Amino acid sequence: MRPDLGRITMSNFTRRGLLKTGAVAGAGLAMPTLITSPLAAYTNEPTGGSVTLGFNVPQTGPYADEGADELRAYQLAVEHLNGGGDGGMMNTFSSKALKGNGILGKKVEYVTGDTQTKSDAARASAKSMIEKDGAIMITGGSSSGVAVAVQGLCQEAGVIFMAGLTHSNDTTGKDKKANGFRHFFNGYMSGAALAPVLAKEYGTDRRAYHLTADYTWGWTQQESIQQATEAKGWSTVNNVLTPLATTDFSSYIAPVLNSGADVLVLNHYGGNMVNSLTNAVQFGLRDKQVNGKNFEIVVPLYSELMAKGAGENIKGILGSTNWSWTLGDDGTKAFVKAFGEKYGFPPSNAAQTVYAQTLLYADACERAGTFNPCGIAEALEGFEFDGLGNGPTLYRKEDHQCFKDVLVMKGKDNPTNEYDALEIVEVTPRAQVEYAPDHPMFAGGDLGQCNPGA
Amino acid sequence: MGILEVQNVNKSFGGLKALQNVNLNIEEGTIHAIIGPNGAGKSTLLNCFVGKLVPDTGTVMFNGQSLLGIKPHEINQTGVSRVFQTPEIFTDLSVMENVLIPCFAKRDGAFKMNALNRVRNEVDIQEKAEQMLIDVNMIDKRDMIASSMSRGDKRRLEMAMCLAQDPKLLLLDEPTAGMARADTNNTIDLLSEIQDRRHITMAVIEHDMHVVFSLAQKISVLAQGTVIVEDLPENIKGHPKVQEAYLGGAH
Amino acid sequence: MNTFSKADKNTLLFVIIITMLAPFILNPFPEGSAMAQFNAGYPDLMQRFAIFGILAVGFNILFGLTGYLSFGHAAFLGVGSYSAVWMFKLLSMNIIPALILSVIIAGIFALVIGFISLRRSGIYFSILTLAFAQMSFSLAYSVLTPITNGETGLQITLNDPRILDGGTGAGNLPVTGLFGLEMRNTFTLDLGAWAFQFNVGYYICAIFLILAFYLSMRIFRSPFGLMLRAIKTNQTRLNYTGLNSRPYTLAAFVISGMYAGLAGGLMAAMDPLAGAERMQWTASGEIVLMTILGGAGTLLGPVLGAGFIKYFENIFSKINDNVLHTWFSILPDGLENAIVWVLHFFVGKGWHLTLGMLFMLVVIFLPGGLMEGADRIRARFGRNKGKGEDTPNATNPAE
Amino acid sequence: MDQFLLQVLNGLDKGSAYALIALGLTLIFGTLGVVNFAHGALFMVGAFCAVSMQKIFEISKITIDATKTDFLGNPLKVKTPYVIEWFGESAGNAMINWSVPLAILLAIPVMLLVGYIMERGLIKHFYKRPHADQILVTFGLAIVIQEIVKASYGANPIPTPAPSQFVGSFDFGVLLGMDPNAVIYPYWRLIYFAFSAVIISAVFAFLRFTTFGMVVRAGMADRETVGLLGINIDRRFTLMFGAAAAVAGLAGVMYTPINSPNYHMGMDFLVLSFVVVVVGGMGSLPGAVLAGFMLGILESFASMNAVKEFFEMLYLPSIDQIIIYLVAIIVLLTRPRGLMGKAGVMEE
Repeated sequence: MRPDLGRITMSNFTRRGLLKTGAVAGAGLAMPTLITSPLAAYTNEPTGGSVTLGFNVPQTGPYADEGADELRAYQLAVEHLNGGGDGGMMNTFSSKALKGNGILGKKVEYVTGDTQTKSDAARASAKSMIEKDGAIMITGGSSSGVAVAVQGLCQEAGVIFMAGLTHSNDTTGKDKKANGFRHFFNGYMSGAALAPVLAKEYGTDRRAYHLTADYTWGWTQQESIQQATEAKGWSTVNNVLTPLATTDFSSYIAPVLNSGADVLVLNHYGGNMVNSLTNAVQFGLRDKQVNGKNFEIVVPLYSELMAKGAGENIKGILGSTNWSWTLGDDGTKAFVKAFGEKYGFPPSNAAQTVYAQTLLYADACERAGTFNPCGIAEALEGFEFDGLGNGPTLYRKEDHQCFKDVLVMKGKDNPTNEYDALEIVEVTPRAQVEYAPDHPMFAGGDLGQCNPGA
Repeated sequence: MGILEVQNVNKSFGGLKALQNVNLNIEEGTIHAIIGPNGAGKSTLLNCFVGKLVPDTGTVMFNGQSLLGIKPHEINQTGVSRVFQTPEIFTDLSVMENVLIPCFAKRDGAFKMNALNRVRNEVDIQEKAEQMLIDVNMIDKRDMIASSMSRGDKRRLEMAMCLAQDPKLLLLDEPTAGMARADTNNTIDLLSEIQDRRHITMAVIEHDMHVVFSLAQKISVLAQGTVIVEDLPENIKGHPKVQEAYLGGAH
Repeated sequence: MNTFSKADKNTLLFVIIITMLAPFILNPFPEGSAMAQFNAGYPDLMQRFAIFGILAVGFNILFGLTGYLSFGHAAFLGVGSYSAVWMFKLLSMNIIPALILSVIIAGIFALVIGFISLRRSGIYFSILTLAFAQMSFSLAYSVLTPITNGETGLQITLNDPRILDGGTGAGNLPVTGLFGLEMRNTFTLDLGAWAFQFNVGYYICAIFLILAFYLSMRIFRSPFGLMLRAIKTNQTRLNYTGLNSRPYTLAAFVISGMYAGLAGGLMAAMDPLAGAERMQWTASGEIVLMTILGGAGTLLGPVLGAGFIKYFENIFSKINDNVLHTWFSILPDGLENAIVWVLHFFVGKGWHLTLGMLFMLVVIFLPGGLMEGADRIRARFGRNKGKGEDTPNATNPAE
Repeated sequence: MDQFLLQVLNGLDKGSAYALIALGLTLIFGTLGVVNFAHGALFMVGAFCAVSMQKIFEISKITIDATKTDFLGNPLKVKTPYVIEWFGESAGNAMINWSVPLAILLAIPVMLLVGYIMERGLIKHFYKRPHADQILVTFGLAIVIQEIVKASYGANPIPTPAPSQFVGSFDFGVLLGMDPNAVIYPYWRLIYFAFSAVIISAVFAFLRFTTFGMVVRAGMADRETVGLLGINIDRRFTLMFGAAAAVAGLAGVMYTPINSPNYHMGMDFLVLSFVVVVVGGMGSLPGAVLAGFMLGILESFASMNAVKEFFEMLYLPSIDQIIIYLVAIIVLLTRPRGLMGKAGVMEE
C-alpha cells in the first residue's frame, strides 16, 4: 500500500496539545490511528483545559541577567492572567477583556527556553516549544538578531511572535512579518526623542563623533541618530565602526578628543556599551573642553542593567528607554508594586515590555474569541490602548509596531539607592516619534499574510 | 661505478664540522659497512643520503642521479630505503597494516590510493605483505599493535617495511643494536639471505664487529667526519689508522 | 564486491535501525507524564541529531584518522548554510540544488583553507584554521552583510526571485521541499498515551546520515583510510616510504569540509536560515568536543557525542524551576524547595554547568570517550564483539 | 604623528593584558606540557577577587529609617558599610575607594590556592594524556568555574572603579610640546602597563636568577633527567602552576577598572591569548611576551581611520575585525613555529 502523500501530510508543525486528549488507547501496532489535519484549524490549537505560551529568553551568555528579568515578568504575567496575585497592570489596562481566569477560560501554562543570544539556538529553542510543547505563542529575546530570526520562524510555523527587547528598525521594517508584533521602541524613535533634548541641553551647534557596533542594529541606530541630530543643526565629524568582539575600546576612543568633535555618541549595547562608556570616562573625555564647550557623551539606548554595569560612569549621560519604573502613572505603579513585592526590586524596562506583550496577547485572544493567529493579528492591528505604563499606545496595522511615548533618561548624579541610577529628563510625546510606514529607514519589507499554520 | 657515489661532502652545524670531504663509493649488490667511533658522523652521513639533511657542499649521486635538493619521499621513490636507529614504524597500527602501507606505496607511489576499496580486497597486496612478514619471521604477530612489541621486533618490522618496497639501496642504522645474541644472528642470516636472493645493495652502520665482519663485503671507517680508510674487511682488521681512531691516538 | 566484515555490517545495520526507529526510541515517555520533558523525539531535535551526526562523522575523517585538529570547521558549516539559502532565494525551494551547491562551495573553501593551513602541523595548524574561521565569522557578521545579512542571518523573503519556482510575491513564505514533498510535513502515530512524530525532514537527514556514515566506514576501511591513520602515527616513516602525506591530508580535509557543507546545507534545508554564529570559534569548538566526547577515531563515537551535546542543549535548558516543582510536588514543601533549589543550578539557565561537569567526568574516567563507556558496558555484560565494533585503535585515545 | 604615538600607547596597554595571559599559558605549557584552556577562567577569577574585595568592604549594617520610604512605600533600609562603622568615615571610604589595589592581597593567596588545587586535583592526572584530552578537561573546568561565578555574581558586568585618585588621564601632548589633548592617556592604564612590566620582569628574573627557576628551566628542557637528579620536580611544578595562576589572577585584578568584569571575560580572552602564544611560538616565554605586545600594537594601528581607509582601498574593509587573525596567518606561514618557537613542540 502506498498512501497518498497528500493525505499522510498531517501537519506542518505537530501539536501535542491536540494529541494529548485525542489519544486512542490500546491501538495496536498493526493499525496505527492517524489523526487527520482538518481537526485543527491552526498550529497547536489548544484542546484541553490549558494553553501553553513559550518564553524564549537568553539564559546563558552576556544577556542572561536581562533574560532572567524578562522571565520574572513573564511569570508574573502568567500569575496575573490565571487570577493570582493582585492582578498588576490588568487592573489599569484600558481593555477589560481579561478576567483573571486564564485566556478564553483556559489556564495559562508556560515553557521556557534559552536563546543563548544566537539566532540558531533561539530558533531551535522556539521550534522545540512549538513542536514538542505545543506552544501557541512565542515571546522574548533580547537582541534584534534573535528577534528577527524567531519572528521569521513563527511566521513559517503559524504562531504569533510577541517580540521582547529588540530595538533595530529592521524588526518592524525590512524584516517585518504578519505574525510578529513589537511593543518595544526602535532606533528611529530613539533618535526622534533624543535629538530635541540634545539640542536643548547641548545646543544646536555641536559636532558629533559616532562609535558604532559593526552590525545591522548598530548601523540602523547610527543612521537614525545622525539624521535626527543633523536635522537639529548638528554636524557629524566621523562614524567609526567597532568590531563586534571588541572588549577594549581605548584605541577607538583615544583619537576622539583631537578630532574636533565635542560630542561622542556610543551606538553600542550591552557589554559593548558598558565597556565603551567606561573607557570613554576613563580617558577623562567628560572633563574636557572642546570648541569652547563641555565635551559630552550620549548613549542612545539605555537599559537599567547596562547602567548598573557602568556604575558611576553614567552620571549625567543622556539616552532613551522604552519605560522606567520611576514613571508616575497608574499602570506603572501597579506593575512596580506587583513586581517589587514578588521579587524585592523594581522591574527593568525589558521586564515591562514583555509583561505588556503577554497581557496584550492574552487580551487579543479574548477579544478575538480565538487562539487563531489570524484572529489575534486582526485584534491587535490598529489596537489603541492605555494603562500599560506607556500612556496611550497604538499597535499600528501597517508594520505591527507600537507607538507610544519614549523616555529620555539621564544618569542620576546622586542616586538614592541602587535601583535609582537613571532619572527621566523628558517624556517625548508619541506624535513626535511617529513616522510613516513607508519611511525609507523601514523600507523593503513586506508583512505578508498572517499564517495560522496547519 | 658504484650505485651510490659520494664526493667531497661537507656538513657543519654551527662551528662543528660533522662531515669533512667525505668520499664514499658503494658498489651495486654489495653490503657496505660504515663503522667508526661515536660522534664520527655516521648517522649524519646517512641523513644526507635520505634527504633529512642537505650537505653544505659536495655531491651525492645515486644511480647516476643527484640526490641533493630533492625531498625525502622523492629520494625514496628512486629506490633508497632506510632502517632507523630508533625504529620508525606506525605504532598505532597493526603489524600487518604497517607492512601493507609500503606495499601500497610501492604500487601507487603518487596520490591515487583508492578511497573506497577495502584493504582486504587487494589480494595481491595482502599476499605480498604476508610474504614480507614470513621473511622476517613475524607472521604470527600480524595482528599485534606495533607499539606493544619488543624493540627487536619493531626493528625487524621496520626492516620488513623497507624490504617491501623492493629498494635498490637499503640503509641500515645499527640494525642489531639492543638485540640479544640469538636475534642478532637471526638478523645477520636474514640480511645475507636477502642479499643473496634479491641482490639488494646495503649500507650498514654498525658497532657490533661480529655483525660487520659477518656481513660486509667492504668497510669504510669514519673518524671525526672523514673517511680514513675504505677497504675489504680482511684489510681493515689490524689497520693502524683504524686502531688509532678507535683507541684515540694522537690527534 | 566490497565486503565488510561481519562486525562492520552489524554496525551499519545498527545505525540504520536506530535512525529509522528514532521517533520511537527518543520518545520513551508517555505524553503528559512528568518524564515527558526528557523526550527528544520531536522533528527539530531529531533533525539536529542527524545533522550534527553528519558533521561529527565528517570531522572525524580528518581528526580521528589523521590527527589534524581543525579549529575552524564551523566555517564550512556556515558556508554550506549560506550557499543553500542563496539557492532557495535564487533558484528553487527544492533542497537538491541547495545541497549540491553547499557541498561544492564548502569543498572549494576547504580546498583553499586546507591548502594553506596544511603547510603547518600540530597546534600551528589548529591556529591557522581557527584564524580563517574567525575571519570568516567576523566578515559574515559585518562587512559581508549584503551576502550574509549579518547579525540577523540570511532568510528567505517574499520578494526573492526564485527563478524555477517563480516568485510568490505575496502571501506566505514558501517552504523547502523535495519535488513537492515538504520538509516540515510530520505525521503522527498515536499509540495509547504515546505520540510518535514522523517528519519528512528528519528522514531525509537520516538517510543522509546513513549515507555519510557508510561512506566514512568505507574510507576507514580503505587503503586511503589506512594511509590517513599512518599519517597520524608517524609522518617521518611515511616520508621515508616514498609518500608525500600532504595530498592525502588535504583530501581528508576537503572531504570533511564537504561533510560540514552538507550538514550546513541540511540545516538550511530544514530551517531556511543561515546565521553568522554558525561560523564562530565556539561552534568549531563544539564540533571538536562532540568528536572527542564520543570517541575520536571510532566510527560511532562522533555520532554519539553529537547527540549527547545537542540533547543537553535542547532538553536540559528547558527545565525551569516550575517544571522542577511539578516533579517534586509530592514531597513535603521544605524538602521540595530544598531539592529544587539545589537542582536549579544544574538545569534551565544552569545547563552549561551540567555540561561542563559531564565533559570533565567523561574525559577523566573514559579517556576513549563515550565509545569506551559503551565498550566497557558491553564487556561487562559479556556480549562479544558485535555491534559498534571499530578500528583496532578504538580504545587508544586520539591525539 | 600624535595619532601614531597615541596608538603605540594603546597597543602597549592592550599588549600588556595579552602578554600577561600568554605568559601564564606558556609557563604552564612549558613546564608541565599541559594546554590549559582554563587559563582565561583564572584571569576571570582574579578579576572577581577584586569584585569580592569590593563586596566585602561593602558588607553593611542595615538600619531602618522610618522617615524615608523605598520604591514600594516601605520604610527605607539604610546601609552603612561595616568598614565605615569600624574605621570611621574617612578610613572606611578610603578602603572602599582602594578596593581594587587592595584586592591584590586577597588575590595572591586565592590564586595560589586555586592553582594548587587545580594542579593536584586535576591537571596532575593529565600529564601523560593527549593534548586533546587536556583541552577538553580544562575547557570543561573553565565552563564549570564560569558558571559558578555566574551563579554567584550574575551575568551583568560589575563596575569596579579604580581609586578616585587615578581617574582621568595624563596629557603626553603637552609634555612633548604638542597641542593639549592630542595625546592623552588614562592614569590607570599607565599603571596597568607598568604593573605588567614589573610582573613580566619578575617572572623572567625568577627563572633566570633563582635556583628554583634554574631547576624549572632545566625541567622544561628535560623533565626526566632532572627527576633522576633526585630533585622533586613535581612539587616545583605544582608551585609553578600556582605561580602561573597568580600571574593570571593579578592580571585580572588590575584589569577590572579598565573594563567592568563579567563572568565570560575569560573566554573572550582565551582564544586571543592562544593566538598570541602560538604566534610567539609554543613554549617560548619571550615569544609570548613579544607576540602579545606586537599584536596589541598592530590591533591598535588597525583601528586608526587612516589605516582602515587604506585597507578599504585594497578591498579589505574593516581591517580591525580581522587584523589579529590575518597577522597570525602571515606569521605562521612565514615562520613555521611562530616568532620564537622550538622545533617539535606541539607539532604533531
